[in-house]
Amino acid sequence: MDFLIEKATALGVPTLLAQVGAMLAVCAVIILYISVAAMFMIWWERKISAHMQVRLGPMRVGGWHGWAQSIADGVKLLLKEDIIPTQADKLVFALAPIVVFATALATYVIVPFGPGLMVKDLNIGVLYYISISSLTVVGIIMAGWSSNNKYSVLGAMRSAAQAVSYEVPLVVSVLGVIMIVGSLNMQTIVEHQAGRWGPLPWNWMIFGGGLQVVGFLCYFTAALAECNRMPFDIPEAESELVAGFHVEYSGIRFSMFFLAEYANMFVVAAIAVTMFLGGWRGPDFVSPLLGATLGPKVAGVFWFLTKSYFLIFVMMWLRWTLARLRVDQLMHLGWKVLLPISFINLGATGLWLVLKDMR
Amino acid sequence: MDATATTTLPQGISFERGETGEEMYVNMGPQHPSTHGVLRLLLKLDGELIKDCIPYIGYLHRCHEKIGENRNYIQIIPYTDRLDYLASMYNNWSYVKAVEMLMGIKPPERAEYMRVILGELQRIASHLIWMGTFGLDLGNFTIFMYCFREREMVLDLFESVSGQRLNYAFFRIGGMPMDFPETFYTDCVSFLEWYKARLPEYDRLLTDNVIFQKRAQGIGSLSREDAISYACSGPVLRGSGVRWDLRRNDPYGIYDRFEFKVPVGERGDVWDRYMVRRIEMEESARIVEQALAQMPSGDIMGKVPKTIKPAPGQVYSRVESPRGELGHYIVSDGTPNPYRYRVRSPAYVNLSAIAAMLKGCLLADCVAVLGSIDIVLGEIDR
Amino acid sequence: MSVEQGLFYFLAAFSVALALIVVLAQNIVRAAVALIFSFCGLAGLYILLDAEFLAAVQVLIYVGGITILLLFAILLTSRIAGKGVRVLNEQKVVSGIVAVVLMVLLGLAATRGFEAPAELPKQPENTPRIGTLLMTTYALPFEAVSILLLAGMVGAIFLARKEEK
Amino acid sequence: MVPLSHYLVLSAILFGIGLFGALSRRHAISILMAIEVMFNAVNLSFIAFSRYLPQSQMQGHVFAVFVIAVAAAEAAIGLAIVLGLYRNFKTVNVDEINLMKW
Repeated sequence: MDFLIEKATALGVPTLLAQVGAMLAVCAVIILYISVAAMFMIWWERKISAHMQVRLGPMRVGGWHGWAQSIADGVKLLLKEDIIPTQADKLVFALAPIVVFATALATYVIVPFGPGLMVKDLNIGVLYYISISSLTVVGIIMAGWSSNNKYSVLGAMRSAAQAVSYEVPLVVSVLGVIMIVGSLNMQTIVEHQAGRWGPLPWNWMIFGGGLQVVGFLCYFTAALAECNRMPFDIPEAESELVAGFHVEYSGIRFSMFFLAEYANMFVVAAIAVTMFLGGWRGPDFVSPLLGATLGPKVAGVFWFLTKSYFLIFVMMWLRWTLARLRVDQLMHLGWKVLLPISFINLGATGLWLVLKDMR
Repeated sequence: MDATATTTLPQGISFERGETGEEMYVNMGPQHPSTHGVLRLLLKLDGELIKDCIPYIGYLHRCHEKIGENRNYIQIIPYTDRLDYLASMYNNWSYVKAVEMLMGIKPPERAEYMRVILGELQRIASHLIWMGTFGLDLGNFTIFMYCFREREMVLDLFESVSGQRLNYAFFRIGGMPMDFPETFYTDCVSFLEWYKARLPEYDRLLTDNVIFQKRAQGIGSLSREDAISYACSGPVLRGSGVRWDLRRNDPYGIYDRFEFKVPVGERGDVWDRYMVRRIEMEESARIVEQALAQMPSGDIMGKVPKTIKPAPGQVYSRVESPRGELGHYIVSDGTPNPYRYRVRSPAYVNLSAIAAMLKGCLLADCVAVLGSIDIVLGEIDR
Repeated sequence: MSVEQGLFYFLAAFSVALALIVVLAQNIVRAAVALIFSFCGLAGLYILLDAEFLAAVQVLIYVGGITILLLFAILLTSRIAGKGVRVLNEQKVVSGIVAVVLMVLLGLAATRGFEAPAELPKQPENTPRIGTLLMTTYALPFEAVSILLLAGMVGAIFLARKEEK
Repeated sequence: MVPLSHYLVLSAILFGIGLFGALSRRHAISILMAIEVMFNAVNLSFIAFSRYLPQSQMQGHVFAVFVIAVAAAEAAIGLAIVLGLYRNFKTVNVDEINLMKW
């Protein structure tokens, strides 16, 4: 974004206008990316689940393997009547999907798509993500309560309990990486994972960079719970609570919840890639073709997206393989398994750092 | 805006009011993805903990028994299909057997073998649906599609025999209307081979999954004594540790000629009921194989009078359906219509034990317990 | 008026308006939702004050933690006040006068009492500085707060637990 | 540049609002929420002072961190007390809860 502002001011645009313009442009790009990527992910998930379940999935809309199915669904959802239950608290009901979607949007600010390619390189990058992602649950509770439906309220309460308990292991498991790098800045974390580790060409955090395998697994599990994915999708467990907090939503408001869910999935995967899997690092094979300015950026985006979408594929894989946990088992896993493990990981990392300094 | 206000209870029904005032009343159903039809459970919840549960039935009531009293004996057969629509063969069988007992007709041996083969295939199909939907209730969607794939094959076999895929109306009083088609034997054998190879696959996906085990073990327990006093039958009773299978304990037809295990559970929880059905799925395949091997040639229809008019009397016939003891009780007054016609449906009796199973469970367990009873509303509401 | 000033007045008005909703709303859930957005507005003000670490902590603890807890308690103890229920008690006139007087006094003190520096002093980077301060100058209060939190946790569990029957 | 006094006036306004709410709301959880507003008002002035006074070197931030930690503890215990009240009195309106001992 700073880059855009500089360019604009260099062309003689007033600073205020340049700032506002750059903000709007970046927002538009991100919203466009979220919508397109989420639609693609929905289609992808449907195809993956279908092929895992000896089905074919959508095959008709758009010709090749039903690629336009999600677009058709999206158009349908946009055109559907927006039903607000008479007994609902209309203001809160209308605000809730906006809150959920806006927080999903806001987390994209610190996603480092490539070298220098991020909306704003915040000093408190990781902390920013953690705090913003905790806002999602507010929207969920608003939705659940304002629908005035008992299933929604139950879903919202489950969601609140889940988010509060899984935020703790999520933060603690990330702390190991932050201690090693000594910074909360996303680009610094990626920079720290440069180089090689022994015979392996990667110095990623889960390899030589810090041996954060345990931290990675803890983070991934907690992150699955944070974005309500199977096996932790109890806030919207369809066989228990019908659809949980968004039972009463329809049309565009429902689609906002839906898009936000997939947008969150991508952010969670992107953060995991940045923190543990070397971010946008990978063999730069396009520089000879595109030149030294554009080449690394394209390669970075390519590797970043590849890694992120691989993690998303794993999330989908888990969803279609595992059964759902029960509420008490979820709490048990969060507080009595994940939290101790991530604390041990944190302690071990600290010890390792101290010993390394002494040597 | 009071989201947790108490539901107004129907007249004459009352929960004992709790002292804490924190309870919440939730209607689960009649439109709910996990009640397997139009069952309505009124749950009293404390947070997620189930304090009490009243099942409400009757949303699918069709006056089956009253209709039966106004039809003649042959006309009732197609109606019985609609009782337990996931195991129609057994409804036919139980009803036809009742009339045969009433009239003293003995169907020919080949017809008996056909009935066993079709019945056990039907048990496989019914348990497959149950396994799929049970997995779905606990959040595993994939097993559902896998089970439906195999069930489709069973339905293909049934279609080749009877021309129907769901409501067969294929049994006749005194025998069977037509023989198996030529292709049936090879198709059936190849299906059984395919099917037996799939069972370990289900185990890997469901039985061996730790999350699934944790969800199923130790919840919804029904003690041996309770199971007997609630008159439960079928896998629910066997899951509670009672070795009671009508095929073994009251061998009707030719069931004394086959070798099969009757699995029983120990603790009577959801897991035990799951394992009982899971093993029955193998045993049924064994029975079909034995029956195919032993199958004699000969008539398929016994000597039956032109008009079916049993002498005055009453009879109760029972078979072991996938859900338990399916019984038909018929009182004849010598006319072509039964004087009284009543169905003892196993799912209805088993469902009555749900409140005992659910005490102290969480809301999520409610779904698992309900799934483990394996209800079919067509049979419960009749 | 610069962007910063515009943002300040906007966020200030936003926070105050939502804080008013918090204390005056008929419906307590709406009050809690207003509180959430009021906290977010304050977090924006913190960012204007170059306190981005605290802004993130504000959102994390207040919005993600405390208000979720509040909402949870509201949902647990509902019989939420419907329309026409008195939300204020009979002290409202007195307490209103007290609050306004205090507001005026504090405001006078704020406008008269402090000389605004001509330009902003340079500030060290947020996170490391806070960390250093917590571990050096303020180590004892830090430990005291952690013990307080532990005691609070134990106390809350003890109070909220149902007595075994 | 926004002058320091503006932040302080804003803080005073928020504190007054919170005080009014804490004194005059009937619902126990509302009172807790009003107290949270007061906490935030104080935090705002801490941070504003810390930003504008050259000798501070971000010490105000540390105080704000402590305030937030204490507020978290206060909220947890306060809500536990509210739950206890609700369980025993079936109401959370503080002016109806006027018995010293139940």
